Amino acid sequence: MEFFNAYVWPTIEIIFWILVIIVPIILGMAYLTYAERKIIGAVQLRKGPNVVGWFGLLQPIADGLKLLTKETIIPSGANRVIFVIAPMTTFVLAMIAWAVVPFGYSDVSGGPEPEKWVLADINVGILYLFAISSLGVYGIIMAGWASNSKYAFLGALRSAAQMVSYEVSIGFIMITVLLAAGSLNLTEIVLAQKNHGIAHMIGVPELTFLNWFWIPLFPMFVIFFISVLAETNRHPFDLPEAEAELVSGYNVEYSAFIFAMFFLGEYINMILMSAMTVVLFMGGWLPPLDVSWLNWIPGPIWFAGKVAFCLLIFILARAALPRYRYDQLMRLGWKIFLPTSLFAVVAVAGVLLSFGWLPK
Amino acid sequence: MGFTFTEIMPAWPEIFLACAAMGLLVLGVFMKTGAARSISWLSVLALVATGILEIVVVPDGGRVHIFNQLFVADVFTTFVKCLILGASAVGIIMSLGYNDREDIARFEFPILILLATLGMMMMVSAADLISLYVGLELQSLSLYVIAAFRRDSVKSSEAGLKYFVLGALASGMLLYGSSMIYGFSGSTNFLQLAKVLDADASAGIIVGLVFVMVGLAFKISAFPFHMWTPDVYEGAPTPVTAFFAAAPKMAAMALFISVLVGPFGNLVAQWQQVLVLIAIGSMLLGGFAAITQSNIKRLLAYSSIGNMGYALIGLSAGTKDGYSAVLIYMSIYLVMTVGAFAVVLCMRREGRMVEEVKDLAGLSKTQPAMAALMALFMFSMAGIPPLAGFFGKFYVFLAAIEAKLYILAIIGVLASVVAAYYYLRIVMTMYFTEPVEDLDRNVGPELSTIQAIAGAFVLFFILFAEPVVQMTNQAIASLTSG
Amino acid sequence: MEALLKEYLPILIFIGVAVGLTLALTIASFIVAKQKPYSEKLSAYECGFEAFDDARGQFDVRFYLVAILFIIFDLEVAFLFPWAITLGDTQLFGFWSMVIFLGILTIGFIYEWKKGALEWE
Amino acid sequence: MVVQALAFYAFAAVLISAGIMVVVSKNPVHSVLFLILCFFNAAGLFVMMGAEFLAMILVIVYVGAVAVLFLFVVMMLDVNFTELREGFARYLPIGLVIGVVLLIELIVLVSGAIPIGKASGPVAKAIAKQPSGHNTEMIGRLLYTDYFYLFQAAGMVLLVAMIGAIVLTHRRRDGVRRQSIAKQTARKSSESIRVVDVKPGEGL
Repeated sequence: MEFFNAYVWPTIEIIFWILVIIVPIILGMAYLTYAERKIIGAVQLRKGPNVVGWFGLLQPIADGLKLLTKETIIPSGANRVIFVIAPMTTFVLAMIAWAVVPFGYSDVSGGPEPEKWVLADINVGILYLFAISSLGVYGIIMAGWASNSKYAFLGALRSAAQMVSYEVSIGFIMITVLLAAGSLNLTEIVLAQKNHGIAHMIGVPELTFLNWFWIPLFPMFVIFFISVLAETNRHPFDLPEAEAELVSGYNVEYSAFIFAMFFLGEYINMILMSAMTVVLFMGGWLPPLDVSWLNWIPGPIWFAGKVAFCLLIFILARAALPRYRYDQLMRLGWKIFLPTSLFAVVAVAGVLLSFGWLPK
Repeated sequence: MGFTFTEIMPAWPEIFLACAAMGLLVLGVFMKTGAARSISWLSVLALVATGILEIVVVPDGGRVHIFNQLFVADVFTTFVKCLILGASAVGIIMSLGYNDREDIARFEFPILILLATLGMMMMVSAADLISLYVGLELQSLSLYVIAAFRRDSVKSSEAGLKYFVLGALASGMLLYGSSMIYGFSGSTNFLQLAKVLDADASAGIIVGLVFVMVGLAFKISAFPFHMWTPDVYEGAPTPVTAFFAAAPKMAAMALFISVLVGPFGNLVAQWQQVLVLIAIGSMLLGGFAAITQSNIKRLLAYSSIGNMGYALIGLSAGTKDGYSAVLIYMSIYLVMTVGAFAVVLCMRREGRMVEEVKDLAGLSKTQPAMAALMALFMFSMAGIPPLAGFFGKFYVFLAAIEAKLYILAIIGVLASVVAAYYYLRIVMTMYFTEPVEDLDRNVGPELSTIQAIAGAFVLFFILFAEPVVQMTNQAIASLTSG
Repeated sequence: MEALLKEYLPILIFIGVAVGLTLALTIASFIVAKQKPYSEKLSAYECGFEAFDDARGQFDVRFYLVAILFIIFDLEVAFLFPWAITLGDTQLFGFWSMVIFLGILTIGFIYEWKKGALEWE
Repeated sequence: MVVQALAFYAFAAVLISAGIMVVVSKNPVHSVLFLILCFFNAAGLFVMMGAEFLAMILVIVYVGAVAVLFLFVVMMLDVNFTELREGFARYLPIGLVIGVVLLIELIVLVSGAIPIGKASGPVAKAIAKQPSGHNTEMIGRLLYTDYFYLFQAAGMVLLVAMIGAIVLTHRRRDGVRRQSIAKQTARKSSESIRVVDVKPGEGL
């Protein structure tokens, strides 16, 4: 019995919390695909899916079932083991990054230790996120190589080079946020956006949305968002998967459920990256105004709202913008984002140091 | 916490050299045409300026530790650094003509040599196992790139790759040894190690010491770790080989002295037998293996292994005289090798490099001056009395005998007799065989000047032997005063 | 040390759950779907004739260059992380030491840019 | 405590077996994937020791960047590894002998079976205990001030790596028309428009 409540019970509790995170994300991802098709439809003055169920709400479940029951074709020349492992890597990586994302925080519960709504509150949270996002390249390279076709091979190479190039500018922009926040722990970063910043400076502490980092580091926020678009291979940087260019790049040979895995991984990655943008720049679970009736709404709701806003911009970018040619895309990554973010690191550090605004 | 710029005065030469290298890099990349030649001459200028700055900034008495005890400067480091700077400057000058003719002239070549020299200077003035490793890596990385500089020729890339793989292995050994020493002693700083390690150090320290010595022995291409030397010397472009044979050897040997004398000063009994074995092996290999060589560059590679063996005799003596004998031997070896390679670089026939010993046939009839100089270098390497080579060997053997290492001295003499055979064989091919077809006339004015200067040094060393010995004794005194 | 490791246990379990979930889904798809492979279906996607040799042939050396430059800039970011959060303690000296470090690497970046290593035909 | 020991042995076992598999596996891509598994387990061991910053940097730099380069090389260059591996059988005995000798030496050393000299534990004082703070802060305080010299030397090594990479691999193909966006946007109307008054019925 002692063994039970010493080891088995905490594990069950952790697995319960993991499911509490996984299930809403998979549902959110399913309905993100639905929302994307509806919004792009609306932008092009046509209706999105509205046949399956009321207003097409069951469409994502229908897609999922269809892909599950289709036959998985593994091409003859393909390297079978790696062919199947590649999509699983993308999916697993997109999932495990959610362990460190902070959803809420309540020091109201009276106890000495404030209750942090995050699965693993490690004090190198942001490094963990940066590590997982830099591993995303593996799924794509393995897929491109394993499917033994020229299109997949070239598509994988190009998207890998693209993700690698934008990884660097994301790293530099993270440093600017760290300079302002003063700690690697994600909960600390959000709290740094709560109790001091521009709102306090201009003497109106209620307008907490002015304290968030997206105002003082606005150019960094824009570059970060564009780099995130490139990092998740989303439009206008989805050249390797563009139908016109390489016939949907690395996942050309994939069918049925392993194709769905890539699809799942990409969309969960999209939600993850917008969650990262929210935590770093848009004040995580903090309400925009520090007033009583807004504080009553719990943290995760605010967090989900802001993530939805970011996803909206993802989808609108896809609906409105033309696609980048590959050399323009690489030029933007290496020749514009890298020097700007490098300069920004020094500029932000200089300003914070000289004005004495450094957190410590 | 921090330090002011004047506090780190002993490090000014390194800072100046780094800024010069970076400045020339940017200048070179923005120059439209003719970048290679002008950047090379500017690099030589930078090296000379660093040398002057080094002499100006030498701390008069004792050793000065800066950068939180990671960097040390004294007469010993200045003496060795000036030799390295000279060798690098000569290396760049020798590469000028060659690179243009073989049209691999790119302005990055002198800059990589500048950065390699910076790495060597950091190695020599390291006062901590970590700064030793970082300096070593900076030097080795630049040398790997230079070795594979002629990227279209298979031999050069093979040389670069082979040097890289074995270099990485040696750095791994060095790191493993340093981690063992840190684990068993609790510190990586030379000063603290010297205080902590006394005669009966624990087993871990000895194993760590052996691994560090393996890593360093590789860098000076001593006997059991010399496999890379002949192939890399033959494959790499000739001016690169000349540079490899001169400056990095000097830096690695100086590093060997400062590591063994500094932290492991009172573990002489432990590291003495290892060095004696390595020295004997190198001398015998240097002697016997070179006899069958037909390619002049491979022959000079084996001769450099042999010379390292003789230098190690002085080091394994474990006395102050032994260490200063090593310094004398290394400086003489430096000049002889540079002179010999200057002659090898002039061996061109119809605009194409020739590397066989028989191509020197009858050189005395076609180009008597160069033949005389080459004969001078060969005699000096063999250790014929009036020339500088003899003095080098004399001091080294004297130190060995004083330290009662009689077997070592005897084997040394025997090995140098065997080595004398292939040195004289070269002189014979030059003077007593008929010239089949003569080599191109005045290949490069700068090469003949280098040959003349080196020849003069070797010939007239006997006149200024006393001040050189006196300087090396002063250097070793400041090193061991610690 | 104990508290530190207590934070990492959920990550380990999360990895286990995620891998288990993926394996279950993939195996389910193989079981549920009717598999009737025949040679035409298994041929690689190709417009026109069949591919002659192995598709993983040679490719432009530019991808190596991007990978190597990425390693160098990744290391640069790795050096920046501890500096960013301790700038409060290291103050001006830490700032200038990082400016020199970034200066060295910016010179390398300028060299790359002018040499055209970042261009992409 | 049991969980810690269990995790340690699991990481160590997987690390060693993956290391062996890197050398033994036939297909080069599999050996690179085993290498990545090695790096992950090493990062896990780092975390067990409390050096979490180093663990994350190990994952970011090694697995995220260096192993990607390995994968590029192994996957895209169809280097015929079977040829390279021919001598494997011939050199196996020598390799084994050296490996065994080294192993015995280490075991003897660590177990202290043969007492050579006094078994001196770490004698010099270890690095001064830093005031409280996470692993990353402690590193941050020391690296940029006390170890300034090594930090700048690392910068120089990175610079040499950059120069070396470009000197050895970069070929500039000049027959390619390159788009210069600056020139395109800097075009003025005067350069591109010519106002011509055309008489009726005459044409240009």
